[in-house]
Amino acid sequence: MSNILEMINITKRFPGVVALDRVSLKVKAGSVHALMGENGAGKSTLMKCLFGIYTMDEGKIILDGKEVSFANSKQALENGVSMVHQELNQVRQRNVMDNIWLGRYPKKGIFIDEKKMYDDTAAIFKSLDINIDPRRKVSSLSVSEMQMVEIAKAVSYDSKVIVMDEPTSSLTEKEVAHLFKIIRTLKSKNVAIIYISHKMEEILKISDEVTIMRDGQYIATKSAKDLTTDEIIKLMVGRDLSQRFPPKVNKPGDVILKVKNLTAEMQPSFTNINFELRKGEILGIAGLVGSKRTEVVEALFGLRAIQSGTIELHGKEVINDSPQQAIKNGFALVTEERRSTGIFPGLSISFNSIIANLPQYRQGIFLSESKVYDDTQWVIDSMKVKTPSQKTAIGTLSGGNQQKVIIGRWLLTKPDVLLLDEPTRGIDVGAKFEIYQLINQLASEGKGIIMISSEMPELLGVTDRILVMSNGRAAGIVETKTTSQEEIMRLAALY
Amino acid sequence: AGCSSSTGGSSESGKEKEGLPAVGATIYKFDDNFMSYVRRAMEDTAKGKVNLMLNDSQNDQAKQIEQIDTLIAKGAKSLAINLVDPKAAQTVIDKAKPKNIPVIFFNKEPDESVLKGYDKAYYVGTTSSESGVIQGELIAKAWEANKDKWDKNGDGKIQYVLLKGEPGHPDAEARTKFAVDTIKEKGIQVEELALDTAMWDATKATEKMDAWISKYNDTIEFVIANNDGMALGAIAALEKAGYFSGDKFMPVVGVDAIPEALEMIEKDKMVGTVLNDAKNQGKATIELATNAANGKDVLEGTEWKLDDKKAVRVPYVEITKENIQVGKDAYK
Amino acid sequence: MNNEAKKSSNIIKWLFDNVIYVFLVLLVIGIIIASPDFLSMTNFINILSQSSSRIIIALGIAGILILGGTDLSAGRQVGLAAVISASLLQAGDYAYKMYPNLPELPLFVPILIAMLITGLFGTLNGWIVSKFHVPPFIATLGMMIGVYGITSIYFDRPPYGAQPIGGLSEAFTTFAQRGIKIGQYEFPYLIFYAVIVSILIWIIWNKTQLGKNMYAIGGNPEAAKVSGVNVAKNMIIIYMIAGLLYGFAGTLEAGRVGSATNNTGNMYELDAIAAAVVGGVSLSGGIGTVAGVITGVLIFQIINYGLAFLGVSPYIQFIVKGAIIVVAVAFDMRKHAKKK
Amino acid sequence: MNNEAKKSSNIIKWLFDNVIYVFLVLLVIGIIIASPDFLSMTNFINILSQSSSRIIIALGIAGILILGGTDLSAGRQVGLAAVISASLLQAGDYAYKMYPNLPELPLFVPILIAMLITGLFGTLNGWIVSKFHVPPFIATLGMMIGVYGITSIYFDRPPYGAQPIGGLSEAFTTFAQRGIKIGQYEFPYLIFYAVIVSILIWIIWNKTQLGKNMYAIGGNPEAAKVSGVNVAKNMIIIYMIAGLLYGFAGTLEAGRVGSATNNTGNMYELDAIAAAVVGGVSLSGGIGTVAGVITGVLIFQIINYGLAFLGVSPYIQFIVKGAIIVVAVAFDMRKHAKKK
Ligand SMILES: Nc1ncnc2c1ncn2[C@@H]1O[C@H](COP(=O)(O)OP(=O)(O)OP(=O)(O)O)[C@@H](O)[C@H]1O
Ligand SMILES: Nc1ncnc2c1ncn2[C@@H]1O[C@H](COP(=O)(O)OP(=O)(O)OP(=O)(O)O)[C@@H](O)[C@H]1O
Ligand SMILES: OC[C@H]1O[C@@H](O)[C@H](O)[C@@H](O)[C@H]1O
Ligand SMILES: [Mg+2]
Ligand SMILES: [Mg+2]
Repeated sequence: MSNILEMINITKRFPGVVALDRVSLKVKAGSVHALMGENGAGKSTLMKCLFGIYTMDEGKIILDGKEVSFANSKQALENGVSMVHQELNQVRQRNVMDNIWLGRYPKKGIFIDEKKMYDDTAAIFKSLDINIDPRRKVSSLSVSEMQMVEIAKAVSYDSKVIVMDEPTSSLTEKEVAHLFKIIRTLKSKNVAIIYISHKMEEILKISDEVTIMRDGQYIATKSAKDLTTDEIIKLMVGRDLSQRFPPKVNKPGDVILKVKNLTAEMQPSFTNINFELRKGEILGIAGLVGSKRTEVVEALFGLRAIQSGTIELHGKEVINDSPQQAIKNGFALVTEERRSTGIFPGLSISFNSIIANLPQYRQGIFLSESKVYDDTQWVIDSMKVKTPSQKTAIGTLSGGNQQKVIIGRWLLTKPDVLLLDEPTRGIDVGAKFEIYQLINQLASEGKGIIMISSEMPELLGVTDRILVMSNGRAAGIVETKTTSQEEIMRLAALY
Repeated sequence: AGCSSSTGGSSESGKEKEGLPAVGATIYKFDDNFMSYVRRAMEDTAKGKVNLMLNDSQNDQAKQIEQIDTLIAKGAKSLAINLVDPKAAQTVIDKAKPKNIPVIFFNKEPDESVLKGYDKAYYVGTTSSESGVIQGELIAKAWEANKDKWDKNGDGKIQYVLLKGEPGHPDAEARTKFAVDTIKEKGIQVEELALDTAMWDATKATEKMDAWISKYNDTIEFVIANNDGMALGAIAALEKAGYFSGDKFMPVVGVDAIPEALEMIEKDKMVGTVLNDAKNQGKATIELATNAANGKDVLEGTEWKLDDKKAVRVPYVEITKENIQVGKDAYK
Repeated sequence: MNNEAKKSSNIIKWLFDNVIYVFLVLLVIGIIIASPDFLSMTNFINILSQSSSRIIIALGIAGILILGGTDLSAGRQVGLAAVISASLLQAGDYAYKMYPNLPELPLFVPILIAMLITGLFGTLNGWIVSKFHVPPFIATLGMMIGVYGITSIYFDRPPYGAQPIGGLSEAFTTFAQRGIKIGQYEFPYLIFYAVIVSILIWIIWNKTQLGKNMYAIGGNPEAAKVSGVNVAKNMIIIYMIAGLLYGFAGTLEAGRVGSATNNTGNMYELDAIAAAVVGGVSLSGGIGTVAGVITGVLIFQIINYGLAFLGVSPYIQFIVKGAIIVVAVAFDMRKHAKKK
Repeated sequence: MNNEAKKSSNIIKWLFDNVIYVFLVLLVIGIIIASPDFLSMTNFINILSQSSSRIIIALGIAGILILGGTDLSAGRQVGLAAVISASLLQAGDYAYKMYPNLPELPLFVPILIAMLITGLFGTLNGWIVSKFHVPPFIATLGMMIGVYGITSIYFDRPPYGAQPIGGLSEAFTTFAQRGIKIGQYEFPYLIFYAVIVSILIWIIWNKTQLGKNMYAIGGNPEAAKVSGVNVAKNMIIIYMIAGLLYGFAGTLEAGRVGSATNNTGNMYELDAIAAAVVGGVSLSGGIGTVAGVITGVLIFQIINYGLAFLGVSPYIQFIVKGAIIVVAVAFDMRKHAKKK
């Protein structure tokens, strides 16, 4: 098999950082090539250089035997390279098919051929087994549906090389399996896939070769057959990481939070949710996409109106009618959509770290600079955030590092009840381990933790109990130690 | 961008100007119809006599005060000031007096007491109210002569609509008040059907007039406009409604005597207007400022006279079809 | 939900989604109650014809807003076009012609010249915004100031100085002031021009690649870029179209009023942007419809006309107008609030 | 990279990040080359004192811009405050007093009253924007029109009707027109007021919770809400502070000019917004510094003053000013472009 794509000695500098330092990547036609590395290793940057989003400072790209250098994405697309972007890049105000054909609308004379757009979209969706109405507005899709649309779009270009930068970050297992089916079909058509993911389980399952990067540098390229997860991790992190999950040391105690008959106001949503959370307990929430897990934690945090039901904290009823109130009552929430509800992209790491905790820094009417500095440094150190300085704008960090800052932000508020909605989405294995450790540590300190996750191993590895949701209802609560993936899947499909 | 533009005489070389005394001038608003003529007259008069530094105050008194600071910093020997807001005269004097710089206010009249407070302050211009008075007289005369045709409901009263300039603008306020007062003084009864501001603007005037024609139809007997621009706008609306063709007619008056209005008067679409004598206002202003800049008595070698308010008065003139040539001559 | 309830909830949803049209109707009803003779064909025609050039300007600016931009230079461009076209369309026998020796040109020549010039300035706006990444507010503010300077220099010239350019040729005033007689009423040509422009713009926005790209760029410029849209090119074209529309509207303004000055069009952009926003165009880009823009303009014009018609005192008019605008949009915003 | 190269690349980076300050310096050098006598203490003091009330207004509006809002009503609020304070501060012996029987009030009373009133209108702006989700452009446009109506009604009253309000008391004009003599030069008090306001605002923006919340709301309102920021409350306070600043600036304007009309302050918002943006405030919110805003105002004022000082003809001034603004920002934008 010949190399369809060779990227040779690519260097890319940003003010204050060398994001890529002579990185090379060789991808064979009809293969799946995994690109691995910690958060901030430079994976997305490398792909953006390929795709004409960034101009590389040095290096050479050879596509199908010809040297290329795309000035913009249009050229990349026209030359057979397409990409699923790490951050969802859609025009939310427009409908699905407008998004799919953006930049290459089918025309009849000078007019757009809407019928062809519709038919072609429907055909693509059919061949990929996606069930979404092409005329739906993108803003009305769930995150996972958006991601499937992005994948379908990238596939529809009939490219020689398709880059998938964390395509499964918002997908559940079922959809991941579906994506793998799509990838295998593409492979059989001799399409090369560059696959970036932090989900270890996926890598060995789908890829043929693996290239590993660390700190903007090329480390190795190996055949997937010859690798184990542990080896990949070692290459990525530069040291051994014998376990994926830290040993559980927390001991659940008294009930801290009691949720009774909680029902959302705007239906359809969740109805009649009951559960208890203990001090020092990590409660997972499992369920399929659309099972309203997110809405439950949003309601607990005062972001969603409830129609009925009560929340008791330490045996006393609390009313969280706004996030502000919820924070006062000792709740914290790491939201699912980092970009829209998490980061302040133009503002500094420091600002992003301390914003939920401002009252703590007040000295009279002023804010204590030194406390702000110390706390920011705590976030950077304990979360191992990779950044040139406290003043760096968070928007320029890699996705995973942004997520770490957000988690740090909430830890600073020293909550009694910490709500985590897909907290490790897009985070590398090493950092995940650190986050699990922190979660464990918080639990040992007697906090109650609720964690929504679509990654089954994570739920099984970290939690004490798991609440399984199905279609807006609680299908059951299981003990993590004694349950199995099958039981959870069964409950998730109950209603 | 050099300094060449600081006087009207573009042919003049910079060198020649160096030797001339500097006169700092502000125009309250460069694109004001009337003031643009005054400005031209000033430029013409200044040629070869003084280095005239002209500023556009853009209808903002604060900006004008700043321009005066600049002019003083540049070493103006006298100031010719067309105030935006006549009550700001004291501030201007407070800036000029310590440096002993004479000030000739023109076109917008400061309070008498303010002028009295500084021996080197004078005024050249008209009295705002005068244009209103003359407009009122014009209306009264025309009405008396055409009552039988124009008094459509035969009640002897003038049913009028009035298009006002920018509220608070001294000219707008004075013209609105004195035009109507003068008609009444002449013993003619009036009834105001509608009064609205069209901000000196022809387009806005057209639209207000559209609504009024629709609402009052033929009960409107007179259209009074604070300036010719709005009068023209009203005429456009009237023409659209079928006036000025056949025997449908509407008397319209304005102020300013701009060429377009003279044309309308000749075509019998306007009854008359009031000429502001731009040429002489500009000329007198510069002649006084030049004398002042040279440290001479302001009237030396001129034909002008000061009244008891330290003012040189340049009268307004009524323009109708009969004396239309007077208006036209103003543009020669 | 049973059928009945569903039906009524659908109606409520429809009302919410179309609050602004409902508001328009309520506004008219309100004025009619205050003064029943408002309900006349003449008023109806007046309002439509007064709205015509505003609709054209608002559609130009709305395209830019949908792009995520803005255009403060719109009014001054209207003024430039008005002055240019008027100066080239003075009647042969008019005494105070700017170009005394210019023969009477065929109507379309000066209109085209004016449109060409503003089209050029529009293009320049788009070029500065897209190539130099100058925020549209600043780029078009600079243009607004600069174009005013240019218009003034053109306008304030010998022989007659800063005088309204009047004495327009018969052909020109007919073009902008006359209309088609249907029964006893004359429907001004202006209305038809606005209708034609609206249809053209509707087609561009909804049926062409340019239109789809415009929405995409406004909705998410990054997404448009990585999807291979030539963002700069499309932006420049939309700004250029806006310039052309201002040019056309400027000639209509001159013709409609019968004269033009360097002050013609001053601040029109503010009304146009406001009308577009009242009509549902989002200032953050990506959202807007032709019907909404037209509705917005009509609401503004009905307020203006209605208050003058009712004879509300000028100062009170300002207060009422300010309040109505805010209330209209506050109502409209409820449809979004509802969704939470 | 060796040390030398690194150093020079650091300097280049610094220049890029501070392009706008560099631009300010270049501008001044350019004017001095054109006319060396520009370099005088008098001109320096003039420019600073002319910038003073503008800085105060621009800081008010900049807070709102950082919030992600805008305020078109600023100028009219300045006018309202000017008219109110002037009417309450006429000299006892002045013949045309609005309140003939009003004794001469201590200076701070009318200033406070004016600030209170505009503070109220500011609060109203904030309330409409945050509670009814009316886009700030529309809410403040309504306010701009409405406040003008209110100012006009207050202004145009018996006994003297719509007359400019002059004859201000000595205390008032001293407050706004005089200064501190240092050597042969008089440094106007105005400059000190602007400095004090700048320091206060700097503290609010950088050292208080309110300031952080302001940046948060502008940076990402959704995230701010989730982070426990009371978005509505903080927005209202920022709008209120802006109102207070307009009020103060309005009284300064009246005192500085020595009179006030209902037209005072007209369109000041446009200059203020533009100055803020030139100084690096982002119209999409979340970004801006006090130093940047002050620099922006100074750039505008130096352009205005410099062009007049050079004797550039007024119409040409417009063109040059428009061009300079665009160029300044285009340069500034290169720092972002660099990052691609
Ligand atoms: N536009 C930018 N400006 C400045 N620095 C940037 C920019 N984009 C990326 N970087 C920096 O480049 C480095 C590599 O980032 P990149 O996004 O490529 O990492 P990644 O490997 O994709 O990480 P993740 O797995 O978290 O997505 C990081 O240090 C990041 O801060
Ligand atoms: N119709 C819709 N319109 C707008 N947003 C939606 C819609 N449906 C879902 N969302 C948003 O998508 C997110 C996930 O939706 P939902 O709560 O239904 O699923 P979930 O089980 O929480 O999924 P997950 O936990 O995987 O995010 C939520 O933030 C929700 O607000
Ligand atoms: O301020 C503008 C107005 O000034 C008046 O003096 C003039 O008569 C009007 O025509 C109008 O131009
Ligand atoms: Mg990445
Ligand atoms: Mg009568």
